[in-house]
Amino acid sequence: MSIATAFEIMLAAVLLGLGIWTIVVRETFSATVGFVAYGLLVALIWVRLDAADVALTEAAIGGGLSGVLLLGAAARLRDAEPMAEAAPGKLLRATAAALSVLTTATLAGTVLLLPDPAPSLAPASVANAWATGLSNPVTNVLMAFRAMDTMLEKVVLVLAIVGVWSLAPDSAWGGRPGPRHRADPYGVLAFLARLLSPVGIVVGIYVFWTGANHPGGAFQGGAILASMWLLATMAGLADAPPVSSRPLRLILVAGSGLFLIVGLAGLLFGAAFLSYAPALAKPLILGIEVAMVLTIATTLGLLLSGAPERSAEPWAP
Amino acid sequence: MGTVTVFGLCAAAVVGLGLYGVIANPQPLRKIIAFNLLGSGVFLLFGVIGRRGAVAGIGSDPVPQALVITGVVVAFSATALAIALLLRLFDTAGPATLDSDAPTRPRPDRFGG
Amino acid sequence: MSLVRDMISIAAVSAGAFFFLAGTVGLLRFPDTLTRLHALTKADNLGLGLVVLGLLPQADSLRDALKLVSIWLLGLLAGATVSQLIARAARQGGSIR
Amino acid sequence: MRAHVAARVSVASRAAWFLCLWLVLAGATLDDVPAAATAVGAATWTSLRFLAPGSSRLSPRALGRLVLLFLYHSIVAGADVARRALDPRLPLRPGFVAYPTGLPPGPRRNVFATLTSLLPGTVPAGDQNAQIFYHCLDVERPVIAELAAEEEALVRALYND
Amino acid sequence: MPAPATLLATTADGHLLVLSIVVPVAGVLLSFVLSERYVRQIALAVMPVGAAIAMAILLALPRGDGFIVYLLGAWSPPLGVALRADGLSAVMLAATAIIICAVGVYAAADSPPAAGSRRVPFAFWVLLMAIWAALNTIFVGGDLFTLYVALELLTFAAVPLVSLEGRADTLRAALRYLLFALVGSVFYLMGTALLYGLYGTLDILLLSHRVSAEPGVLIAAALMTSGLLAKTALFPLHLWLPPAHAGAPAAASAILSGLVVKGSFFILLRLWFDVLLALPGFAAAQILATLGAGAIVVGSIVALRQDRLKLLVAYSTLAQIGYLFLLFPLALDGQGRLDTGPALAGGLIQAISHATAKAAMFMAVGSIYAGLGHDRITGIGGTARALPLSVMTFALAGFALMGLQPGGASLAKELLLLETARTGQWWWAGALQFGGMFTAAYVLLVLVHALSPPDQPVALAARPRRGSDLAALALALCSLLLGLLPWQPYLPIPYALESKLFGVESLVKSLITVLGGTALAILLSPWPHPLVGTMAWKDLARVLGPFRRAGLGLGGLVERGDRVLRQWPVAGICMLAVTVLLAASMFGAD
Amino acid sequence: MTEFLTAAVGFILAMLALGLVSILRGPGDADRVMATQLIGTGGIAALLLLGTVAGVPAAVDVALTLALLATFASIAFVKKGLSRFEADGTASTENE
Repeated sequence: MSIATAFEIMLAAVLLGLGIWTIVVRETFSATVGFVAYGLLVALIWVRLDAADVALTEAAIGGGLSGVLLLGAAARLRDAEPMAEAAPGKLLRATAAALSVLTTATLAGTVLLLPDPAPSLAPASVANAWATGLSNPVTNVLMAFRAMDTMLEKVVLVLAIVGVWSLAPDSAWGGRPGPRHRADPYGVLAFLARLLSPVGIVVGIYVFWTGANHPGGAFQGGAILASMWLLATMAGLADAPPVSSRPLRLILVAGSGLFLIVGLAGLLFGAAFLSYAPALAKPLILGIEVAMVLTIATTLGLLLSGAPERSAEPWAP
Repeated sequence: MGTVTVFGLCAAAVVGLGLYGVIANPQPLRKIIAFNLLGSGVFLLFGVIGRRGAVAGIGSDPVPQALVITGVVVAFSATALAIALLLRLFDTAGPATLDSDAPTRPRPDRFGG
Repeated sequence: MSLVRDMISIAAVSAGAFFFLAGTVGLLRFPDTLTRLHALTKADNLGLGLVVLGLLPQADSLRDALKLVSIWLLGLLAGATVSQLIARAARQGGSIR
Repeated sequence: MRAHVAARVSVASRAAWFLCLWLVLAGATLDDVPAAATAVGAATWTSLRFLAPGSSRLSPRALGRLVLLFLYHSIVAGADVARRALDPRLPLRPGFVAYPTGLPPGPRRNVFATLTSLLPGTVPAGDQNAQIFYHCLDVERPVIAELAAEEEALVRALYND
Repeated sequence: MPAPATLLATTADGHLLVLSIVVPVAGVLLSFVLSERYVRQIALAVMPVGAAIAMAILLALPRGDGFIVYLLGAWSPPLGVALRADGLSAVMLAATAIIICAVGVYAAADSPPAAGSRRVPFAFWVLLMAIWAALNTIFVGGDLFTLYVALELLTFAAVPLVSLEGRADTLRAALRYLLFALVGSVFYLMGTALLYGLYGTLDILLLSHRVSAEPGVLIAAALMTSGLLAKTALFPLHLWLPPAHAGAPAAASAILSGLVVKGSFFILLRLWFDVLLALPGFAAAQILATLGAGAIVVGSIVALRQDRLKLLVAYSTLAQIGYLFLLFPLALDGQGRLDTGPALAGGLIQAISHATAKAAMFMAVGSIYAGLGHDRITGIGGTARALPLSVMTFALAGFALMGLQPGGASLAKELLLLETARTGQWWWAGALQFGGMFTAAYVLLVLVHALSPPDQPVALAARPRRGSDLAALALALCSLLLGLLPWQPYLPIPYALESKLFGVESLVKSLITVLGGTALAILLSPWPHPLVGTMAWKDLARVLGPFRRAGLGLGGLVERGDRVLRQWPVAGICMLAVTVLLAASMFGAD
Repeated sequence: MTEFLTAAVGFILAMLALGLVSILRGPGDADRVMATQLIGTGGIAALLLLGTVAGVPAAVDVALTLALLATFASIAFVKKGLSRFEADGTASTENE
C-alpha cells in the first residue's frame, strides 16, 4: 500500500467519522456542526479526485452558505428540541439500518465492478473545445454541450426563490426578507465584514473569471460573492432589498433570461437553439456568465435570507 | 487499492449513512441534513466515475463534474426551500414534526415502539 | 540548490506539523472552552504559517508564493476574529466563570 | 482642500491594494483587464462604503517594526501555547484581565484587539468603555505591560495623527 | 425503434420541441420580473401559444415518420443533449396543454383571486407556467440527466403550490412532499450515475442500444424505478400525497393530482420502454402491478371512509395511480421483455383520462367547497340543486373515470383486457375490473349524497362562478369523449377495438361496474346513508347487515394499515424494500 | 519530497481527527463550533500540501475559498446561537 493510498484511506475515514457523528449524535446542533465540518472536508476529496471545479463548488457552498443556513436554522429551532417527536422504535431503526447497509454494499460492489477501461467523454469534450474558445472543459460542458441543463437549473433557482417568497405572510408580501440583523458597528463582526467583504469580492470575481480557462466559474464565484453579501448583512452593514423591487427581480432572472435570449438567437440566426457562432462563442458565453454570476450571487443571498418578514420600510443604517 | 476504490467505498458508505439518517432521524432538520449527506454521497459517486474516465491531460471526465455542479446547485436550493418551509412551519405551529396528519384526524399510534 | 530548498521545506513543514500536534494536544488536555480556544487558534495558525513557509521554496513563481502568503494572512485574520467572537460568546454564554 | 486630497490618496491606495491582490491571484494578462477593473472597482467602492477613509498617516519604518514585532509575537505565542499543552504538569492559570486602552472604540480598537489576540496566551473577549477584557492562559504573566507595548507600537505605526 | 442514425440529426419540425419548453419558461421569467400586476395576463397569453405549439407537434409528428428530433446547440449525443418526441410525447404534450388551459381559465374566472392577497395569485401563475415547462421538458427530453433537472423543476414548482394557503397542516404537507420527493430524485440520480459509469452516455436512444442485462444496470434500474415511484406516490410510497393534494387550493390540486404525478410516471415509462428494453422485466413488472393492485384496494377503501370530499378525491388519485401500473405485466412479450404494444397505449390513455377527469373533479370539488364553505361529504345534501354545474362536472368526470363509454378509461380498459387475454395473465383482468368498480363506488357515494335532499335549506357561502364551472365541465366532457379520438397515428391501437365501444357487451360491462360499485359503496362506506329510513333500505339492511359489518371492519383495518404506512420511517423503509425487491427479482430472472 | 509532503498531509489529517474527537464532544456549543474552525485551518494546510504534491494548482484556489469562508459557521453561531440568552445576538453581546 502506497503512502498516498494510506492518506486517502485516512481522509475517507475522517470524513465517514464526521458523517456518522452527523447521523447518530443526539443533539441537533451537534449534528449540524458535524455536517458543516463534513462539508469543509469534502473539498479535499474532490481535489484528490482531480475535480477542482467541484472542489471549489463544495468549498463555497459547504464552507460558507450551508453552514450559515443550517446553523441558523438549528439555533432557531432549538427550543423545539425537547418537544420534538420521539425517535422511531428499535425494530424500525434496525430494519432501516439493515437496508441501508445492504444498499451501501450493493452500491460499493457495483462501483468497484464498473467496466475497464471506463467510458469517458473527456476526449470528445477536449476535441470540441474549439467551438467555444474556452479551455476549461467543465465550463464547456456546462455552457455549450449541456447548456440546456444549465439553463433549466437557473430556472430552478428562480423557482426556489418563488417558493421561499411564497411562504411570506400576506402582510409582509413585497417586503424585505428575513429578520433585520443588528450588530454593534464597532464590534468584531462588523470589523471583519469591513475588511473581508472587499477582499472576498476580488476573490469571487477572480474565481468566476478564471473559470473560462481554469477551474472556477459562475456558480463558484457567485457563491463567494453571496457569502460576502451575507457577511455584510449579518454584521448589520447592509440589508436585503424588498422583494417587490423591480431591479432586484431583473437581476434574479438576468442569468436565465440572457441564456434564453442567446439560445433563441441561435435558433433564429445560427445553427440551433443554444448554439453559438464560433466567432462569437467566447464573448457570448462570457456575457451569459456575467449575468449568471450576478443572478447566482443575488439568488443565493436571498435564499439564505428566507421569506419576506418585514414590510418594505426604508432602511437607515 | 487506488483512489477510485477508496473513495468509491467511501461514497457508498456516505449514501448508506444518509439513507439511514433520512429514515431514522426524527427531527425534520436532521432529515434535511441527512438528505444533504445522501446527496453528497451520490455526488462523490459521480466524482469517482469521472475519475475513472480520466484521460491523458484531463484528470477527470468533465461531464460528470458538470453534472455534479448542476446537482449541487439543485440540492442547495432544495435545502434552502426546505429550511424556509420548516422555519415557517415552526413559526405557525410551534415544534415541528412531519408525522402528524391533517388536523381533522387523531394522531396515529406509533408503530414498533 | 534544489536540495537546500527541499531541506528548508522539510524543516518548515515539520515544524508546522509539530504545531498542529501541539494544538491538538491542547484541545485534548485543556480544561475549558476558552483555554481550548487558545490552543486552537494560536497553534494552528502558526502551523499553517509554517506549512506555507515550507511550501514557498516549492512554488513555481513569485506570484504563487505571494498567493500562499495571502492565504495565510486571510487565515490569520479569520482565526483572530473568530477567536474573539467565540470568546465573547463563551464569556456571555456562561460556560466559563 | 487637504482633506480632499487625503481622501483621494486613500481611495487610490485602497484600489492599489486590491489591484495587487488581483495580480497575485490572476496574474497580469491583457485579457483580464475588464474583470480586474470590475473587481478592483467593486472592492474599492465596498471598502469605502464600509470603512470611511482615515485621517492618519502611515509611518513605514514604524510599520516595519510592527510587522516584525507581530511575527515575533505570533511565534512566541504559538510556542508558549505549545509548551503549555505538551508540558506534563499542564501549567495553566486561566482567568480574565481587564486592560485599560487608550484607543477609541471602532476600527482602531478592533485592529488592536485582533493583533493582540495573537499575543502569547491572550484572547480578547469583549470590551466595555475604555477596557478590553482578555482571557489569559496564565494570569500571572505581565500581560498588561506587553499589551501596552504592543499598543504603543501600533499607534506609532498607523495612528500617529 | 429505428436505427440511431436517423434519430441523431435534427428533423424538420424540431424547433417546435424547443418552443414547447421555451415559451412557458419565458412566461415564468417575464412574469417574475413584471410582478403581480401582469402575471395573470402573461399566463393567459402564454396558454394559447403553448397550446398551439402542442397541437403543431401533434400535427407534425405523423409527417416525420412518427419522430421529431432536435439537437440542442447542434451537438449530437453523447456529448450533447437531444430533444425527441414520439407518439407518447405528442399526446402527453397535447393533454397537458388542454388541462393547463382549462385550469388557467378556471383560476382566471375566479375573481377576485383569493381575497386580496397579491402573493397567492403571483405564486400560482408563475408556478403553473413552471409546471408546464417542466412537464414539456419531461415529455420531449432525450437525456436522463435533463430529465432529472426537469423532474426537480417539477418538484420545485409543485411544492409551493401545496402550501399556498400557509396553514400549518399545508406547510407540513409541503415539507413532507418536498423531502420525500428529494429522496426520490437522489435515487434516480444514483441510477443515472451508474448508467453513466457503465456506458459513458445518458442519452436515452444511445443507451437503448448499449444496455444489456448486466448487474450494474439491474441495480441502476431498481434505484431509478423506486425513486420515480416515490415521486409518483405509488402505494406504499404514498405518504405525502393525500395531505398535499387535499390541502392545496382547488386549481393547484387539479394540477398536482392531474398532471404532476404523471411527470415521474412518464419518465418511468421512458425508462422501461426505451432504455431498459433488454432487461428481464417479467418479475419486476409483476411487482409493479402488484403494488398497483394494492394501491387500488387501499386507496379506494380509504377513499370510501373519508369524511372530507377533497381527501376522498386525493385518495382516489392514489388508487388511480395504482391502476396505471397494471400496464407493466401486460406489456410483456413472449420472452418476458417489455414491448411497446397496446398495453402501453392503454396505460397512457388511462393516464390522460385520469389527468383530465381528476383535474375536473378537483375543480368541481373546489367550487362545492367555495359554495358551501365546507366539504364534509355527509353535509353536501342538496348541492345538486344549489350547484348543478359542479355536481354535473363531478358526475361526468366520475363516469369517465369509472370506465363508462365512450370515456378514455373505457378504451384503456379494453386495451388492457385485450392484453390480459393475449398474455394469459387473467388475474390482472380481475384487478382491472375491480379498479373500475371501486371507482364507481366512491363516485356514486358522492353523487348519492349530493343528490339527496338537504336536512335544511342550502345556504351558499359564495355565488357559483360560471366561468370556472364551465372550464371544469369542459374538461370533464373532454375526458368522457377521449375514447372517440383517433389515437392510431400516435399509439398502437388495434382497429377492431373502436367498433366495440358501443355494443351490447360494453353496456353489460358498464352495468356490472355500476352494480359492483354500488355494492362496494354500501359495504365499505361508514357514513349514514341518505336512503336510511325508506322501507327498501330497512329490508336491505337486514340482509346486508353482517356483510356490512365485515366490510366496515375490513375498512377500519385497511385504514389503520394505511396510517402506519404513511409514517415517515415506515415509508422510507418501504422505499428501500421496494428497491431491494426489484433488484432481487431481476437478479433472480437473469 | 512527494512522499514527505503526503505523509505531512496524513499527519495533519490525523491531528485534525483527534482534535475533532475532543471538541465535538463538547460540552458547550462553542466548543463544537470550534470544530469548523479547526477543519478550516487544517483543511487549508492539507489542501496547500496536496496541491503541491499532486501538481493541482487549483487546490490553492480551493484553499483560498476555504480561508475566506471557513469562519462563516462560527459567525452564524455567534449571530444566532446567542439568541436564547440575549434578545439580539451580537448587538447586546458587544455592548456590555
